[in-house]
Amino acid sequence: MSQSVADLPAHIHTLHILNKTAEHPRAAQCLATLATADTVLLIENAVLSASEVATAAPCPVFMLAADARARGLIAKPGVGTEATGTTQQIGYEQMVQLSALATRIISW
Amino acid sequence: MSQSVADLPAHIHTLHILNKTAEHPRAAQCLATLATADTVLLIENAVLSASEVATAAPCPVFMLAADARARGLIAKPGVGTEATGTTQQIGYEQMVQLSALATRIISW
Amino acid sequence: MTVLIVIDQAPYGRWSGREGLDMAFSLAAFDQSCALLFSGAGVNWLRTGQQPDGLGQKSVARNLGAAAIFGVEALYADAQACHRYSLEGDAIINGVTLIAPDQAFMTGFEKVTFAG
Amino acid sequence: MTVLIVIDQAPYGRWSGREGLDMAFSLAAFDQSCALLFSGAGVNWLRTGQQPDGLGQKSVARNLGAAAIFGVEALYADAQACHRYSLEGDAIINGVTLIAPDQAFMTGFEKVTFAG
Amino acid sequence: MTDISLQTYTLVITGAPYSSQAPQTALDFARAAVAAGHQINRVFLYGDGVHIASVLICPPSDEPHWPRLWSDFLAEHQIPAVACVSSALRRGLIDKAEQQRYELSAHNIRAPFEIAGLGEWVEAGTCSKIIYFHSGA
Amino acid sequence: MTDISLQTYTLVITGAPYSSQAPQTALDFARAAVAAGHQINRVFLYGDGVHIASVLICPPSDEPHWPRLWSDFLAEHQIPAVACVSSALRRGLIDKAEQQRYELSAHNIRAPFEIAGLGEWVEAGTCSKIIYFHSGA
Repeated sequence: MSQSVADLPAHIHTLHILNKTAEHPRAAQCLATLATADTVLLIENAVLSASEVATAAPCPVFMLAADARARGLIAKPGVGTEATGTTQQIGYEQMVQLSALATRIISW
Repeated sequence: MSQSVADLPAHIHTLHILNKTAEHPRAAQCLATLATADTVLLIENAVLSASEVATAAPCPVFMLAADARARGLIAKPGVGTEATGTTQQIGYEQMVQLSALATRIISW
Repeated sequence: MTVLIVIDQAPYGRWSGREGLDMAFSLAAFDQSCALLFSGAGVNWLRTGQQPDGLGQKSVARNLGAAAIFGVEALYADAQACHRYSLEGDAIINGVTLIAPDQAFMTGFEKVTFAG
Repeated sequence: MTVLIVIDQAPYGRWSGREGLDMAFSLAAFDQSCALLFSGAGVNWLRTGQQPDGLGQKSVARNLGAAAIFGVEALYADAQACHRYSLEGDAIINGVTLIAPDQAFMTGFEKVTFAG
Repeated sequence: MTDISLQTYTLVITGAPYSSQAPQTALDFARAAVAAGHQINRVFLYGDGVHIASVLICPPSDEPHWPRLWSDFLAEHQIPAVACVSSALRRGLIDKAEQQRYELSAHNIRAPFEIAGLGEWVEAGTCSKIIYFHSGA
Repeated sequence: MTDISLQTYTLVITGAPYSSQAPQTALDFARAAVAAGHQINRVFLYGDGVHIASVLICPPSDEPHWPRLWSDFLAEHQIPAVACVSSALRRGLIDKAEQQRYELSAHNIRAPFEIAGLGEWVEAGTCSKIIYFHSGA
C-alpha cells in the first residue's frame, strides 16, 4: 500500500482517535476538547469528515490511509482531495508512532 | 402499572416509532418526514426528547409509559412534566392499537 | 407498492448498511418492488473509486451501479448529504437520483425500512 | 492521576452506559482514582425518580448518590445537556458538579475513557 | 373507542439483548398483541438481533433472562421464529446442521428458534404487517 | 525522524466483528505495534467486543475470519487475551468452567482467549498504555 510520508509532531499532549462521522454527537464532543498541542487521528468512518474536522481543529489532523482508500478518498501528494482537505494520510505504522508520542490517548 | 387513558387518533397514515434521543441524526430525519395525518410514538431513550419532538411535530405524539417511568419522567393527568411536555403516556396495549390503526409503520 | 430501504450509515465502519443492501437485493430477487435511499453519512456508499479490499471487504459500488439489472427500481440520495460529503460530479456513481428525503418524497412508498 | 469515565448514552436503551458505571466502580474498588462525567444524553442517568423495574433493570441513581462512599471521587455533568433535558432543581440527584466538558476541563485528567 | 380490526404481524428484531433494549420492547409488544387477539405469524431475527436465540446467554440471576423469556413466549403461542442465516453464521449463532456442515465444535441455538434465509422475511412482507425493533441510541 | 521509545500497550476492544470495524482496526494496529518492537501485554474484550472470542463464528469463505486471525496473532506472539466475564456471560460467550457452573449445553470460547474480571483491566491501566477500539458510526 503506497502512502505519503507524513511529518509527525515531535510531541503530542493528547492523541484523539475519532471513528465517527461529524453528524455523531461524540464527534462534536471531541472537537470541543481539542488543544493546539493535541493531534487528531481519523479512522474508520471518521475519514469521511476530514475536511469538517480539519477546519474546526486547532491542531494537526491525520487520517488512516486504508480507511480513506476503502471509502474512495484518494490521497494526492501535498494536496488532499476536496473531501479530504489537507489532511495527511498515514499507515498503521504511523498510527503506532502517534500513540507512542502521545502523553494521553482518547478513543472517541 | 397505572396509566392515563389516551385518546388515540381515529386514523393514522404513518406511525413513526422513534427510539433515539433528539441528538441522533435519525431523529432529525424522522422529524423531517412528519405529516399532520401521522402519529409519533416515542419509545426507549426517545421518551427523553418528548418536549423537543412535541414542539417540532405537526401531529399527535405519544410515549410509552414504561420507558418514561424507568427514566424518571412522571405522568401527571392532563399535563405532562416539564421534560415530557404534553405528550401522553400510553401502555403496550395502546402501542398495539396505534400499530393496528396505522396504514404504514416506520421504525426509526 | 414499493419498499424503500434506507441506508444512513457510512460504508465499512458498521455492518448495518451492508445488511440493508442485502435486504434490497433479496426483495429484488423475489420480484418485490423496491428502491434504495442513501441518507446522511449513508451517501458515501455512492462514491466512485472505493477500494475496501485493504479492509477485507468487497466494494459494492459496482453492484449498486447495476442495481437496475438486479431489479432495484431506483437509487435515491439525499442531495444535502451529498453536498456535505462533496459527492458531486465524477465522485458519485451513475444512476443516482438526488432528492430531499422529506414528507412528500417518503409518502410515495408503501414501506420504509431500515436494516438496523 | 485520575481516570475520567465518560457516559454519553441515555440509561436503559443501551448497555454501554451501565458498562461505564461498572468500569468506574471497579476502579474505585481497586483504589484507583476515578471520576464520572455524564455528557449529552448520558446526563439522564442523574435524574431523580427513575423506576426501571418495569424494564427489568435496576436503578443506579441510588448507587450514584453514594458514589463518593464507593470511592468515585466526583460526578460531573455537562451543564448544557442538563438544561436541554430539564435536569434542574429537584430533578437531578445531589452531589453533581455541573461543568462544560471543554478542553480546560478535560485536561485535568490523566485518562479519559468511554465504555463503548 | 376506535374499532380495531385483527391484524397479522411479523416482528423483526435487529438489536441484541444486553446491548440494546430492542428484544425487551419487542416482547412487551408481542405479549400485548397476542392478548388483544392479534396474530403474530413470525418473529425474524436480523443483524445483531440473532443473539436473542443463543442458548449460552447467562445473565446474572437478578436480571431478566431475555432469551429464555422469548423462547417461552414463542413456545406457548406456537409462533415460528427464525434467525437470518447470514447474520447468524457471521455472529456465531449455529444450529446442528450448520455445526456439521462447517465442522464446528458445538451448536448454540435455543429452541424453538430456527435458521432461515432472507426469503422468509420477503415472504412475511407480502402477507403481514411488519414491525421492526432496532437498537436505540 | 522523531525518536520513539518502546511502549507497553494494552488493547481494549468493545466493538463486535461483522457489526463494527473495531476488531479489524485493532488487529492492524497490533500488528504494526509488534512489528515496530513495542510490547502488547494484554488484549481485553469488553461489551460487544467479547464476540471476537467466539469459536462458532463462521463468515462466508470470501470474507476474512476475524476471530481466527486474532487467535493466530495472539498465539504467534504469546499475547494473553481475556474477555470480561460479566460481558461474556450476558452475551453467551462461555468457557468450560462457566459451562459446568451454569450447566450449559456447550462452551464456545476460542483459544487462546480466556475469561476474567474487570480487575485485569484495572491492573492493565497501572502498568501499560491502554488504547480502546470502540464501535464507530
